[in-house]
Amino acid sequence: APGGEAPALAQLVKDGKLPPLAERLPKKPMVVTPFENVGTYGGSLRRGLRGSSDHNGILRMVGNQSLVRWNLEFTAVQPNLAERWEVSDDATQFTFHLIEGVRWSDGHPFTADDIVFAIEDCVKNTELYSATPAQLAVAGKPVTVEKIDDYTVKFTFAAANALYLENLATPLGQHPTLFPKHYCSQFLPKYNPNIEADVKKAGVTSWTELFRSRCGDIEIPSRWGNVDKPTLDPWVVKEPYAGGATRVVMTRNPYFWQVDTAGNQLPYIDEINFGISQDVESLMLNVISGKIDIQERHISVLANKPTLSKNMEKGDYRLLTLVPSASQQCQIYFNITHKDPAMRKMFADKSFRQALSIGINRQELIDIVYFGQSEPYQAGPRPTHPWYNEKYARQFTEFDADKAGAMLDEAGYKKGGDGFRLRHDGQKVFFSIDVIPTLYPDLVDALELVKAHWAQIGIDMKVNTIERALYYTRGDDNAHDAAVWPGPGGLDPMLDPRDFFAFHPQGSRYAIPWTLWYTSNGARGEEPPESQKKRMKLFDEARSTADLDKRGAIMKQIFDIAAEEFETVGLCLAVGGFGIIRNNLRNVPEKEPDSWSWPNPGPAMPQQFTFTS
Amino acid sequence: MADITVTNIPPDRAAVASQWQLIWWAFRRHRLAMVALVVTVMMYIVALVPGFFAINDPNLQNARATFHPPQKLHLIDTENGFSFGPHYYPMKLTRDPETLAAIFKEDTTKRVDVQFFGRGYEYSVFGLFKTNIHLIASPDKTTPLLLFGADRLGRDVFSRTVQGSQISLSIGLVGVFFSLMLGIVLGGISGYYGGRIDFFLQRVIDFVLSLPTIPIWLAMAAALPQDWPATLQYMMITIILSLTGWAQLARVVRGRFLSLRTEEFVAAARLDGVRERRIIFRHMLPSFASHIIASITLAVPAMILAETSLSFLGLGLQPPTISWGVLLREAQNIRSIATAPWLFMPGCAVVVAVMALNLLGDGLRDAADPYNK
Amino acid sequence: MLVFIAKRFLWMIPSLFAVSFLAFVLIQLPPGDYVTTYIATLAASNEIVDQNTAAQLRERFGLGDPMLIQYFKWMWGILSRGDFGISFEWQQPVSDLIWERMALTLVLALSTLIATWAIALPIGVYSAVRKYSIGDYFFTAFTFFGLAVPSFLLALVLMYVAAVEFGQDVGGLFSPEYENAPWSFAKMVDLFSHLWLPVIILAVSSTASLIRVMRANMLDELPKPYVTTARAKGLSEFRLLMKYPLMIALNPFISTIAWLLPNLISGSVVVAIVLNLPTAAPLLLQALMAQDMYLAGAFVLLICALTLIGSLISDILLALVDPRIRLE
Amino acid sequence: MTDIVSLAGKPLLQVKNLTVEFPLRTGVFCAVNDLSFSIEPGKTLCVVGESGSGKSVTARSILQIVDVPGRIAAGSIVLNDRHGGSTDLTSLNPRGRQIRAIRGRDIAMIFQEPMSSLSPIHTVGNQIVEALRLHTRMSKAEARAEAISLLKQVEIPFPEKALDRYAFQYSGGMRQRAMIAMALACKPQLLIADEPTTALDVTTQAEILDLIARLQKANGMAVLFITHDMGVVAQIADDVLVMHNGVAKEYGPVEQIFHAPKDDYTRMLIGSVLKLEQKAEIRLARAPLDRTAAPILELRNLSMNFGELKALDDVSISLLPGETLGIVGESGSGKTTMGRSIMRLLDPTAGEILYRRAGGEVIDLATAKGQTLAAARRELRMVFQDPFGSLNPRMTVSQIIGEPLLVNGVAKGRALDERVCHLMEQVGLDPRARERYPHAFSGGQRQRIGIARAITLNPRVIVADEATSALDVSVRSQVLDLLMRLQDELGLAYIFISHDIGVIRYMCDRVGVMYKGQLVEIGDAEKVCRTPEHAYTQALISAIPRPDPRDRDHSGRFRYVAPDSLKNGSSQR
Ligand SMILES: Nc1ncnc2c1ncn2[C@@H]1O[C@H](COP(=O)(O)OP(=O)(O)OP(=O)(O)O)[C@@H](O)[C@H]1O
Ligand SMILES: Nc1ncnc2c1ncn2[C@@H]1O[C@H](COP(=O)(O)OP(=O)(O)OP(=O)(O)O)[C@@H](O)[C@H]1O
Ligand SMILES: [Mg+2]
Ligand SMILES: [Mg+2]
Repeated sequence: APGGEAPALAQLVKDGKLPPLAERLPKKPMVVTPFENVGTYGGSLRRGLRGSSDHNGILRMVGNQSLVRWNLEFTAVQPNLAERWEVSDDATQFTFHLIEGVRWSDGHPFTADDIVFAIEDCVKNTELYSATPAQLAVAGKPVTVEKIDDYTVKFTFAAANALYLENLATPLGQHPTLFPKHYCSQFLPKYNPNIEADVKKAGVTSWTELFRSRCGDIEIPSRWGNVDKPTLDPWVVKEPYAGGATRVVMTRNPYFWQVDTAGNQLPYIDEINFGISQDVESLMLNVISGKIDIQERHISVLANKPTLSKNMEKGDYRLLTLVPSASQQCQIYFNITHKDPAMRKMFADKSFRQALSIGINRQELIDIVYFGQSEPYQAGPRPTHPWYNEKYARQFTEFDADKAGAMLDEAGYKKGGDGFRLRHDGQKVFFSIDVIPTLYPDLVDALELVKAHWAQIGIDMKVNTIERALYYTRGDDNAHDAAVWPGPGGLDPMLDPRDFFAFHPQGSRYAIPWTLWYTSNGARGEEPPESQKKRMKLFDEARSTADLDKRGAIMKQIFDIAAEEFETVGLCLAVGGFGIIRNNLRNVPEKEPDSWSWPNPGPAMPQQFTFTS
Repeated sequence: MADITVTNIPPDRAAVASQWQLIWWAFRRHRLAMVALVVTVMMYIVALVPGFFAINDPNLQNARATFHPPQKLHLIDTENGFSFGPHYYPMKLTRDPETLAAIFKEDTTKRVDVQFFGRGYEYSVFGLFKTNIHLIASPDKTTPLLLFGADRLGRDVFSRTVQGSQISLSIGLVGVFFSLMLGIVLGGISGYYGGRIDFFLQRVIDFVLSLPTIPIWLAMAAALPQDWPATLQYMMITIILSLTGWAQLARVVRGRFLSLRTEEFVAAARLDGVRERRIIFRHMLPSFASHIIASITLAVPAMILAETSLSFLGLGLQPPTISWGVLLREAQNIRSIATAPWLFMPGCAVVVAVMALNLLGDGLRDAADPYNK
Repeated sequence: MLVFIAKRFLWMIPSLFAVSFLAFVLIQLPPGDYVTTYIATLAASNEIVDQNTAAQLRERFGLGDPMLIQYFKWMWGILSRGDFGISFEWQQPVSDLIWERMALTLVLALSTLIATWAIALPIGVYSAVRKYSIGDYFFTAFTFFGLAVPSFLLALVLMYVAAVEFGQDVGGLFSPEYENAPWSFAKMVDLFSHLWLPVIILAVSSTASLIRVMRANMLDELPKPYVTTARAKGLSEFRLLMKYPLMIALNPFISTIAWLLPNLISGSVVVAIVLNLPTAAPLLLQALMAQDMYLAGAFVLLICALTLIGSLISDILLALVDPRIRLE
Repeated sequence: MTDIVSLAGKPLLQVKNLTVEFPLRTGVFCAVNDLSFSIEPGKTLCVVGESGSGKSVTARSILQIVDVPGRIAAGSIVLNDRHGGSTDLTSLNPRGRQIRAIRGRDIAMIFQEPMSSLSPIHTVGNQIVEALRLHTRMSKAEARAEAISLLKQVEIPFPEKALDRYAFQYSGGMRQRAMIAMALACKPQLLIADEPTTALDVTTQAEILDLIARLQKANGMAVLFITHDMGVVAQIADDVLVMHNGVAKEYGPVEQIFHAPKDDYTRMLIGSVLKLEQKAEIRLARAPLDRTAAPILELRNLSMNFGELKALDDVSISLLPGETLGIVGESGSGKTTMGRSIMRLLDPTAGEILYRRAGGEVIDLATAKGQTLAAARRELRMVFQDPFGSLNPRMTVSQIIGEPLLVNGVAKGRALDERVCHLMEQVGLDPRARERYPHAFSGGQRQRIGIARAITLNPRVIVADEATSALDVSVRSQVLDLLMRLQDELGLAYIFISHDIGVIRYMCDRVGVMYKGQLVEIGDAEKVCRTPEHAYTQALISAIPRPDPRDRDHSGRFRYVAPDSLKNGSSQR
């Protein structure tokens, strides 16, 4: 039976301003099973953004309409705009069958042409994207996309790309469905001979600028800055995210292509209202006083929990539990490739790192900084993950100051007159650890404790609190002694293996030059040792292995090697965050993964969230 | 000359009184200012040897004392019989499993007596020698005395406040001093000579004034060598800030000097053969002393607080350095307001310091005012 | 006088150039550039940007040019076309972003200024005339409080109380219904009904210091013979104070006009962030943090211009109030 | 202490047992002690007495404007106003409405130091208009017209223009007259005039006294007149109060005081007047001046313009070593301007100021700079016309007097202190008061501080601008004698600007007469005083009041009107 539509839309249909529902929906619209019950239409959902570069706060809520999506458990990829697909055995060809009759938010049909346009004309345009985004290139070559028919497209990669479907489900996989051809083609010289005139009229300097400001990109603010750009999202921009904005308002997409089990067009909620707070505290205030309907972003630090719990009744909300996808709360990266040979020698000394690791009283740290909500941990997938590696995760986490001292003595770091140890060259052992206090205040607290622990075993360390840009610059210049960062890869070890080997040029801070070597295929950086090279090869292999078990086997090898090498020192398992949901907001799972790859709460499908009166 | 009818100070002594003595005598009569002076001196003594006045190691984190509320110091014990002497009761911690909120309850069965000049953690005095004697010490190391409560890491807020006074009461002064010197000299020159010198200096001042501060802070924070200790870095920032701060004072001084320089007594000083520097400082400046004293006493708290704002922006001092600004910054959140208001105790220290300095300034002003009786 | 003003206006041109150039340099002084911060943001969400891409981005934004060339290109754009350049972060022309914010900032700054002076001057005079009276002690206590409490803490506490105890919405400058509405009378009214809280918070500390300074200066002027003369005429104490010592005691205040506006803009940054005000300061800070050069540069340029104009106004007022300066 | 019985009818003001105290750090100082007197409508009470004897404090007490920390410790001041009511002024709140209504309207006051008593930032006109509008119902325009007429009455040239100028653009005498105009604005019942004519030349003074007399007649205004000029006392007083050390030494009708003084102090005072009638004894003992010596200071065609106004117009004069050159002239004629030009406090528009240094080297002060100027200034000193303004209010007297010694490295520490004490004693000040600030002195005391400062450095030339105008006759002769002794010791040369022909005669070798920026006559003091050549000088001499109450005949007095200013009235000022 034909389902319902929002009263406001029904009115528009009645006034003849909008085609009837049946014409707006695909023949076989995607049916979404509501989390609890079939909802009712109406309401405006309030959520907070922080400052002017929180575009991902919007993305997580509305912008997840890719070809595929994650399931709620973050374990499998499910159909989305593609109702089904085929993958070639060598994992180089992916053929997607689109839902027929899906329309862009302006009513224009969405077809294979749009996807071909998005990839071939936009993403692969070197003026627009000087390098093809990592997801869409394998072995240095970009993907090729062909239209088979109006509703079928084929992606061909130069080499195996076994992870492509998972990648496609992450936010960074949204390129194929990002650019409506009928709208965005007007900003490409290829389709618009008069582009120069338009550029001038818009007051910008080049067509690429014009394109970016009109059609945006996955992760830039201007994606939400243009009310005219058609999208496939449940809500479309009504009040844009512009430089001076104090809020962003999104209103329902009348052509949204999903229905609930009763055939009612989604979304249930009329409007999403993102208030922009410059400061977290005012966001906290809004939460406490019940002016926010769902929020976990920015407020989820553990330290806020007592306050938020205390005010549950006042703010009329319940708590939402976030399952961390990260592995490590605080990973210490000693710079094994330090510019100063003496420092390098010290950090590269495995027993030095091991001694320092057992010199940390992790339990105390967890009790103080993390309210006892964690456990000592080194690295690797979380204990719940099938690839969990006990040795990698737990070795050298047992606090034993005496043993640490003995190990250091043995390794030749003798105590000097002032109780601090000396390096082999006679200099005092001293290094600083970079940390960004504004981003991760808890890490500063943790390091303070570590500093005290290490002082007891004769190691002098400085907690170097610096500003974000400087943190990165020091990393890029390989100028840091050591740094800390939460270690990813707890639930999604394939997506960011920065701790497992020198993979991430900004993230694998223990050996930035090796990562450069890896990402540039040996052209730049510094050649890593064998064990690293081996892991790099293994990872490339895993990436192109479609079979999940085989892939797991390869990855486990990597973890074994990494455990043996013991390059990073972890403190404790990443701590789960939490959020709040107003009591009258239903159909929201009360437990969800917390990850960029599973950009919560998007995969929980906000389009089926609904207000009870 | 008429006779002095009543004399309460021997004329001899009165006759040789220097102006400083006069000011001191006048100052001494100002009771509030005397109190302020005593408070200020005491604060600086504390700032000199904070270790002695602290009770617990200000950096010591304590898992059992996170958000520990302030402890009451009792004098009379009625729980365990009846006895005198300063003591406190340790608090028992339980945690709400759901909200993770800590619940503390005084355990009156145990009693800890406070020691004076007892032994505690080791600290160094002026970097010369180390000792562990404290004004107040608690013999019970497991349940420390937390007069102002504890922060999120269980650190003793009282000891931290005491420790923070060191930086807050010293570094700001350096900046104030610099801007004062520069401001008076350049403003004085500008206003005293007027004309072309004034025009030129004013353009320089305009230039400095119109340099926006935020980019300067950011640039500065980044440009300073990272391996400097935080305090040295911060001192540089305050000095550099004062390099722009002087311009404000300079403009004010100059405006006043422009009017003052036409006064006859300035002409008279010139005829006395007084050199320009002395005219500016000795003859003209005192006419402006009230304003300057007011500015200084205002600038010092401003500096203490500027540090909070700076650390808010991720500049300025950062923990683990302890200063009042840092402590306040750490308390700047809804959490503290709602659940741990004692974290604002450093704010009270600021209030006391500001009060003392300002009352001191008032007293000085009055004492230096010839029209004051 | 007119010649003087004209001369000063001419001098503003080189000053503006000098200041804007220095500001331009300052903005770029922190390590890295916009691309670095952009990469940093992407890295925080795990996207990899390799060095090739970074270089190409720099080229696109013109960051590869030497600083001097960047500066002159930018200046030329402003002078020839009134074009302040493009904000890297927003991919929007800078002039679209700054004007409304600047206007709101000015409204806020001027309201604060008026509030400050309107409160501080009378109280300062009162405190001086009734030195060590109960009233003086009361105001003194108030000023100490105002001086010692950081304004953003005050903001936070007030917001907390308003939000939690009274359920009042206090952040921002507009009610939701007016937020993106075009300017109208109703919107103005709404603006002013939101303005009081930030104005109070911003005014507290400056009011406090102004009171102290005013009091000190008045105390100096009060015993002067010309005051006695006026008193002997039978002038009422109030009119006498207003006309004679106050005018002279105002001298230092007039000098401060020069930097009032820029000070309010920079000084309000933290409060504006906490209170979520759509003023220039947070955007400026964000632009600076992100090294969004032209956006930051445009703000800085405007602030400089305001300062220079302020200093001119203050010089003119100084001369108007005091004939000894004027008739030199 | 003479007890006074009311002289006739009901007095306008009755002061009884007034005591005013200043609590000082060193004790309580009693400036006025148990003073009683009364004034009747239409009458003039002159108060004379030693400098620092409490005259000004008494005057201020009447209006309740004694400087802090002074306080009226005892006594009453009863004002019986026109309408028959009487108020004890001491019982009124000094800030209250009642006393305010009396100030300015019933009792107006001319302050002793007009130079500092006018607001520096308001036009003179503004301040007069204010006084008018405060107590009368005049419109702005009316008040302005009235102010112009007042200025005209006090002989200020071009009153329309003068109204819109500032006090610092006025000469000393002009400021004083502006004060007078302001006080007279509301036609008070009682005028308190605290040495109102010290800065006025005798011709102007005579006009002002006439003006006051006219008002007295017309409105029955009573006058409390404080002065040192016994000539003036003799001319205008009905009663005289002689004060010394805060107490009344003698109180009685003018005839009695002059011709049958009872008190020693009064006798001494009158004696001093007579002393000043002649040439100084010291000078009589001197060898005649060497007129052939090279002049130590020579002005050549000196001009000084303030905008259009020619304050000095082509003045040439020379000063011999050891000579005392008197300068007299109408108020506003450029005397101070000349003195200040010599000290290079003003940059002359044209002309030369040649100064011959001890070594014989000649410097043109008009163009000298830097080191040369500084060195010359050590040898040239000045006593300012405005004693209050020229003393730094934030330095103690000992610092002020010691400053030149200190900065020129002459003395330090104890030695400096001793020098300062000695200097103060020389000018008749109590050294014990040296830690006080200038505002705590009387007008005459301040003037002596200025003199002490001028003689510290053993200079070669002193320009004394009305240096003794605020001193009572006895102190004045004492100070003049001191100056002459110094002259003998050091070979000093003086340029002595004064209105007091007595002083000129007593002290000066030659005298120059200035009129509207020009030097109209110069010659031997004796000769100029006795047989003046220029018509203006003759007028000047004719206007000198005689210190004898029986000799109140003004018929001999006449005014000089410049012929050219009749023709083209717009020329100057
Ligand atoms: N504020 C003050 N503090 C202390 N002493 C003061 C103060 N004002 C005046 N005196 C003293 O009071 C005495 C009387 O002063 P007053 O001004 O009345 O003298 P005077 O008779 O007017 O003298 P002159 O003729 O010199 O003006 C002086 O000795 C002076 O030093
Ligand atoms: N700074 C000034 N600006 C403008 N005019 C001035 C200034 N100083 C003095 N004058 C004018 O110059 C003229 C001469 O003034 P000066 O002070 O030399 O007179 P004086 O002879 O000393 O008079 P008095 O005897 O009244 O002191 C006066 O008309 C006065 O108004
Ligand atoms: Mg007197
Ligand atoms: Mg004169």
